[in-house]
Amino acid sequence: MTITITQILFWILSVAALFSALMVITSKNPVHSVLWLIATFFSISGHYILLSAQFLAVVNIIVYAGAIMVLFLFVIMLMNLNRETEPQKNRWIKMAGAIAGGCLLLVLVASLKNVESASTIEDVKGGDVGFIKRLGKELFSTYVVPFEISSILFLSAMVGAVVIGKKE
Amino acid sequence: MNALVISAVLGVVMMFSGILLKQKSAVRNVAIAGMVLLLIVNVLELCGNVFFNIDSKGMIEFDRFALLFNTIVYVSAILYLLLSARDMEKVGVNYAEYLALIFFILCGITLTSSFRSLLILFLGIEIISIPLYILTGSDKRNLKSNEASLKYFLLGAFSTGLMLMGIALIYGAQGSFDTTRVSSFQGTASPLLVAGMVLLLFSMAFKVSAAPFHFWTPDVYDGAPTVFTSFMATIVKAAVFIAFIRLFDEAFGTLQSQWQLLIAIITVATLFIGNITAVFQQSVKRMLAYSSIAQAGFMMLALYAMNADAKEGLLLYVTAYSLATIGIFAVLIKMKDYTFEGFNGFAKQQPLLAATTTICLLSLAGIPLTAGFLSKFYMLKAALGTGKHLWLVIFAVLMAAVSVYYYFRVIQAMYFKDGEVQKIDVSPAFKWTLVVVTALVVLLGVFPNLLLNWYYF
Amino acid sequence: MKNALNIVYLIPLLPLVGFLINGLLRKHLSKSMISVVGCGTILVSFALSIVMFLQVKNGDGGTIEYFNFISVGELTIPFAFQIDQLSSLFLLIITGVGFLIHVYSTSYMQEEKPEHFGRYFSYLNLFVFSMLLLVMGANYVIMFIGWEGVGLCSYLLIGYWFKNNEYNKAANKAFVMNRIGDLAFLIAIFWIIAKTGGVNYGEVFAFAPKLSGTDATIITLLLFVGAAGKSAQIPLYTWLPDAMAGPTPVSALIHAATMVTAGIYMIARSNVLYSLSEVSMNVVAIVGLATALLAATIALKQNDIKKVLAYSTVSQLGYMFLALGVGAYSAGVFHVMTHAFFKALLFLAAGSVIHAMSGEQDIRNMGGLSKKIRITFITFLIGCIAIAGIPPFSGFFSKDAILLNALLVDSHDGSFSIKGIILYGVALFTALLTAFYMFRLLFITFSGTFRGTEEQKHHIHESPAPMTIPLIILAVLSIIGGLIGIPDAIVKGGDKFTEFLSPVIAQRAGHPVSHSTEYMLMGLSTVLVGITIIVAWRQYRNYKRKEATGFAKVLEDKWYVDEFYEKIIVKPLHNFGGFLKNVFEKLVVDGLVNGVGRMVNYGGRQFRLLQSGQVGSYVLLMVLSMVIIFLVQFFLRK
Amino acid sequence: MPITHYIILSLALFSIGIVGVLTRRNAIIIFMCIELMLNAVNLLLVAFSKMHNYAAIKAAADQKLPITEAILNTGSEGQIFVFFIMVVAAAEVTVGLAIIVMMYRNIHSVDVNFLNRLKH
Repeated sequence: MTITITQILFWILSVAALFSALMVITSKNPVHSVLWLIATFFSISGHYILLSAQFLAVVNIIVYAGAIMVLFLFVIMLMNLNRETEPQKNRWIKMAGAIAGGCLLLVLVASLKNVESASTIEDVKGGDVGFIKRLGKELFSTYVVPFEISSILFLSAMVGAVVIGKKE
Repeated sequence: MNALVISAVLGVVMMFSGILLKQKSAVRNVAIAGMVLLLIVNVLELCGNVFFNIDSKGMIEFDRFALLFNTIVYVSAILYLLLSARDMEKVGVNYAEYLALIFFILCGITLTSSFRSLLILFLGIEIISIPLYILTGSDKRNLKSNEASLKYFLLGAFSTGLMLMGIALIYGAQGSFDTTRVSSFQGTASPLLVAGMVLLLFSMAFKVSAAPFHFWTPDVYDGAPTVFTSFMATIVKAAVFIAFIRLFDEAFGTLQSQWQLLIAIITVATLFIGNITAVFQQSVKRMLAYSSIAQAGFMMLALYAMNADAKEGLLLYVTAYSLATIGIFAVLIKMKDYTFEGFNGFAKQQPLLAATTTICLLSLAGIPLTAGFLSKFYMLKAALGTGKHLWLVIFAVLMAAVSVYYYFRVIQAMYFKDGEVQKIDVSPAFKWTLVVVTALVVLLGVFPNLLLNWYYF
Repeated sequence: MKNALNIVYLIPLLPLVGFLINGLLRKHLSKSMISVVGCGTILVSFALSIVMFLQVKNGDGGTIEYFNFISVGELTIPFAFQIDQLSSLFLLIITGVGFLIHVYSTSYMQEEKPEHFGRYFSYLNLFVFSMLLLVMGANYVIMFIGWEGVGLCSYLLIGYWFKNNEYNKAANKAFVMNRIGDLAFLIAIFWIIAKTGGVNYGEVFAFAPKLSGTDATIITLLLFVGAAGKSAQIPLYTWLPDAMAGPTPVSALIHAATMVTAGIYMIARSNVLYSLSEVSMNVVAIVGLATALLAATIALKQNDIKKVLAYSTVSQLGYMFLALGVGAYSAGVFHVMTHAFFKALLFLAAGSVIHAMSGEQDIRNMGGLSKKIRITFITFLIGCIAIAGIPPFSGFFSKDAILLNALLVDSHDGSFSIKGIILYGVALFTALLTAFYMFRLLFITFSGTFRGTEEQKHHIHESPAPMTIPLIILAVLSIIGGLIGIPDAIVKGGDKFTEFLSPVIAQRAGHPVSHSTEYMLMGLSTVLVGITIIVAWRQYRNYKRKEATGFAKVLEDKWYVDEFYEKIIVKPLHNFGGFLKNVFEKLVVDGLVNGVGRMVNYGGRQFRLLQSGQVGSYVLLMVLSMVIIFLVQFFLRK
Repeated sequence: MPITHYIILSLALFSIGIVGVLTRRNAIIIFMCIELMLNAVNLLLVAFSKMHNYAAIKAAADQKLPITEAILNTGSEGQIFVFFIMVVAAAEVTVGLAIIVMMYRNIHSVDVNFLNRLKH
C-alpha cells in the first residue's frame, strides 16, 4: 500500500477542518470563533481542490470566507461582543448537548457503514467537471430556471432586510 | 407556469407600488386585483391555456394535482386578503413590502406544489421560509414578535441544514436530484438513500410542525403578528403538506415499507401532543397554534396511507382547514383580548361573526355537515385502506373527540357567557366575505365532489 | 300516490328551511310569524310522513339516492334515504309529537323576547331536521350526521337560558357524555367499513353472516356504547336529569320523546348484527335492566317535578333496552311509541303545572292543584295511568310485551329459564316502583292542600288553549295508542304492530306461551300495580311538608298502616334511592368520567413543560428524537 | 480515496455544527454553527459529484464506449447544487443578521436564553 500525495493532503486537510471546527464551537470569544470558522472554510476549499472542483473552491473563499464571514465579523464588532458578554451555558447542559450530538454522529455513521466501500474517488482523464467552463454552461442551459428562481429568493431577502432594518 | 411567472412579477409590482402609490387602500386594491389575476391565469392553465412555455428540463411539472392545489391556495389567499389585508396596516409602515413578500411566498408555494427535482423543492421551501422569518418579526417594537422571529429563523435554518444533508445523501446514492430517478433503484435501497430519506422526513416534519419537531410552532404563531399567523398557519402549512406528500409519493414511493412505521409514530405523537396541550391554553391564538399541530397530525394520516384516496382527501382537508382557520383568525385579529374570556358575550355584540366563527370551529372539530367532518372521514378511510394499524384510526378518532373540548370552549364563551363586551367595528364587506367563507365550508361539507371532481375530469 | 317517495326529501328539508328562516330573520319577524313558520313546516312534514307511512303500509317503501356524498376508493357513500316500516314509524312519532310540542311552545315561550323566541324555534326546527336525518338515512354515516346534529341541538337548547351557570354546566355535561357515545359510534362505523367494506344498511346486513363472531361482538358493543350515550344508559346517564335545565317543551321533545330514543332506533335498525352476538345481547339486556332499576329507585327520592320525570325517562329507556337485549325488537320499538305519547304528555303537563305555579318546580311547594287546573290534572292522571301500566292504557300493552319477552328469553319449549325468571322479576319490580313514584308525584302535586306562598296561590290558572289542546291530543293517544299492539291472547291477530314491522325486524323464533299463562301474568302485574297505587295514595294524598309540621304531627295524622308502610317499604326505598343518588352516581359514575379527565389533565400539564421557550432545549429534544428515530429505523425494525 | 472517508468527515463536521447549536447561547455563534453544517453538506455534495463523475467515465472506459459530453458532465448537478446552497446561504445570512441586529437593538443582547417570553 502506497501513500499518495493526495492521501496525505486529504488527512492534513481533514484534521485541520475538524480541529478548526471544534475551535469554532469552543472558543469563548466570538471573534475567535469567526476566525476559526474562516479557517475551516479554507480547509474545506482545500478539499474542493483535491476533488478538482476549482470553481467551487474559489467561490467558497470569495463568498463564504470573504463576504459572509466578514459580514459576521462586522456585526460582532458592531455589537462589541467579546468573551465577557456571552454567559456560558450550564456545564450539564453543555454535556448533554455534546452527548446528544455525539450520539447522532454515531447513529449516522453506524447506519451508513454498509455503504459500498468500492466507490472511490480518483482522478481520471477528462474529469474536469468542476471547471468553470463546464459548470457555467450547465448553469445557464439546464439550470437556467432554478437560477432565475433564485433571483426571487434574493429579491425577497432584499425586501426583508429593508423591512427589518429600516427605521420607522 | 403561468402562475409562477405572474406571482413573481406581481411581487415586484407590489414593491414599486409602495413607492408610487401614496394611498394604502390603493396598494391593497392592487394586491387584491393581482391575486385575482393570479387565480385567473392559474384556472386558465387548468383549462389548458399555457402562456409561458418555459422548458424547465423536467424540474417543474404543473400537473392537475398541482394546478388544482394552486387554485385552492389562490382562492384562500384572495379571501385572506379581503378579510385581513386591512389589518396589516397596524403591523408597521411597510405595507407594500408585506404584500410583496406574500406574493413571493405564493411563488414559492407554486414551486413546492409542482417540483420534480429536489433542487426546486429546496428553493421553493426557502422562498417560502425567508419571507416568513421577516413577516414574523415585522412588528419590530414588540419583543414577542422579535423573539418569535429569531426562534423561527434559528430553528428553520437548522432544519434547512438537515434537509440539505438528506438531499446530499440521496444524491450520493442515486446520482440525481430528479424525483423519478430517486425512486428507481435496483435491489435493496442503499443505506445512503434511506438515511437521506429519514433526514428529509425530519425537515419536512419540522416545516409542517409535526411532533417531535413542532416546538417552534406555538411560540412562533403566538409571537408573530396575528394577521401573518393566519397566513402561516393556513396557506403556507397547506403548501408544505402538499410538498411533503408529493415528495414521499414520487421520490420515496418505492420505499414505502421503510417509512410507513416512522410516519405512524410521528402521526401518533403529533395528534397526542397537539390535542392534549391545546386543552390547557388560555389564549385563543395559542390554542389555534396547537390546534394547527393537531390538524397536522390528521393530515399526516394521508402521508401514512399514501394511496389515491389520501391525495384526494388531503386536497379536501387542506381546503377545509385553511378556509375555517382563515375565518376564525379574521375575527380574532379584530379582538383586543386573545384569551378565552375575551370572547365572553361575543354572540350578543356580533351575532353574525359569532355564528360564522362557530361554524368554522365546528368544521375544525369535525362535526358533520361541515367540510371538516368529511375531510377527517377521508383521512381515516384512507388510513383504513392500508389494511394495517387499525389502532391508528381509533387513536385519531379519540383525539378528534378531545379536540371538541377546546374548540367548544370558544363557542361556549361566545354564546353562554356574559362579559365585558369588546367593541370591534367591522365593515359590511368583511361580514359578507366571512359569510362566503362559511358558506364554502358548509357547501364542501355536503358536496365535496364540487372540489374533487376538478381533480379528475 | 305512487310517486310519493320522490318528494320524501321535503320531510327533512322543510324543518331546515324553517330553521334558516327563523334563524336568519329572527330580528325582523313577529312572534306570530315565527310560530307559523316553526309549526307550519313541521305540520307539513307530518302530513308527508302520513303519506309515506300509508305508502309503506302498501308495501311501497324503498331507498332513494340523491347524490354521491363521499366516494373514497371502492367505498361510495350515497346521500340516500331509506323509507321502510321502521323509519316511517319513527317519522310519524317525530313529526307528530314534534308538531304538538311546537304548538305548545308557542304559548309556553310567549314571554320571551321576539329575538330569543326566533332563536328558540330555529333550534327546535334544526333539532327536528337532525332527528329526521338520523332516522331516514340509508346508511350509518347519514345516521351519524343526524346523531351529531341532535347532540349539538340539545347542547344549544339545554343552554338556552345561558345566563345561569348551572345550566351551562348541564349543557356541557350532556355534550361530553354524548360525545363519548358518538366516539364509540364513529369507531364502530370505521370497524364496519374495515370489515364489510360498506356502510349502507343493505350491504352491511347482507354481509353480516360472513362476519366473524368477535367482529360482530366488537361492532355491536361499540354501537351499544353509542346508544348508551344518546339514550342515557349506565354509565352515561347522568346528563339526562341535568338536561332538565332547558325549557320544559325541550325536555319533552328531546329528552323524552325523540332524541333519547335514537339509541333504540339504532339498535333496532342493526338487529341483524345484534342477532349474531350472544354476548352483546346479554350486555344490552343487563345494562338496560340495571338502568331501569337504578333510575326508578332514584326517582323515588326526587322532589323536582321535572327530575322525577327525567329519571323515569331513564328508567323507561332501560326497559326498552331490556326488550332489545332479549331480542324483542318490536316490543322495544312499540314501547318507544307509547312512551313518546305518555312521556311527552307528562312533561307538557308538568310544564303546564310549572306555568301555573309561576315557575315553581319543587313539588313540596305544590299540592291541591287538581281543582284549579282541571285539564292539566286529568291529562297528567292519564299519563300516570299509562306509564304505570293499567289496561287498556297504552303503557300496559307495551310494558306487558316487554315483560313477557323477558320471561321467555332462552325459552324454546314454553318453559321458563332461570335467566328469564330473574329478568322478569326485576323488571316487574321496576314496574311497581314506576307506578309508585309516578303516583307519589301525582298525589303530592295535585291532592292535599296547597303549600306554596299566597302569591303563587293567587296566580294559579289553567294554561291557554295552545297548551291544553296538545295535552288533550296526547292524552287521547296515551289511552288508545296501545291498541294497535294488543297481544294475540286478547284479540286474535291484534298485534298489528309487530306484523307491520316484521319486514325489517326479524321475529323471535320462540315457542309462544299458552294464553292462560299470559292472562295470568297480565293479571298479576295489573293487580300488583293497583296495590302499589293504593299504597302511594294512602301515603301521599295528604302530603305535608315534614319541615313545616314536624315528624310527630305527621305520625298523628296517619294511620297505623301508613306508619307500617313508611317503616318497612318507603323508608328503606327512600334511603336506598338517596344512597344511589349520592354515592353511586356521584362517586362511581361521575368519578369514573372525571377520573379519565383528570388523567388527561395531568398528562397535558406534563407535556406543556416541554414547551420551555428555550431554543436550546427545543433543538436538544429534536436531536434526541432524531437519534431515537434513526435507531428505530436502522436497528430495531425487524 | 474511498467515499466513506468523505462521508465520515462531513458527518463529523455536521455533528460538530449541531453540537455547537446545542451548547452555545450566542445567537450569532449558533448561526455560524448552522453555516458550518451547510458547509459539511457542500463538501459531501462535491465528493459525491466527483464520485459519480469518476464512476461514469470509468464505466464508459471499461466498456470501451466513446466518452461523450454527457458522460463528462456527470456529477455537475451536485456542484451546481452547492452553488445554489451558497446562494441561499447568502440570502439567509442577510435576513438572519438583520433579525439578530433588530433583536440586539431592542434588548441589547444576543443571548438566546433571554428568549423565553413565549412558552407553554
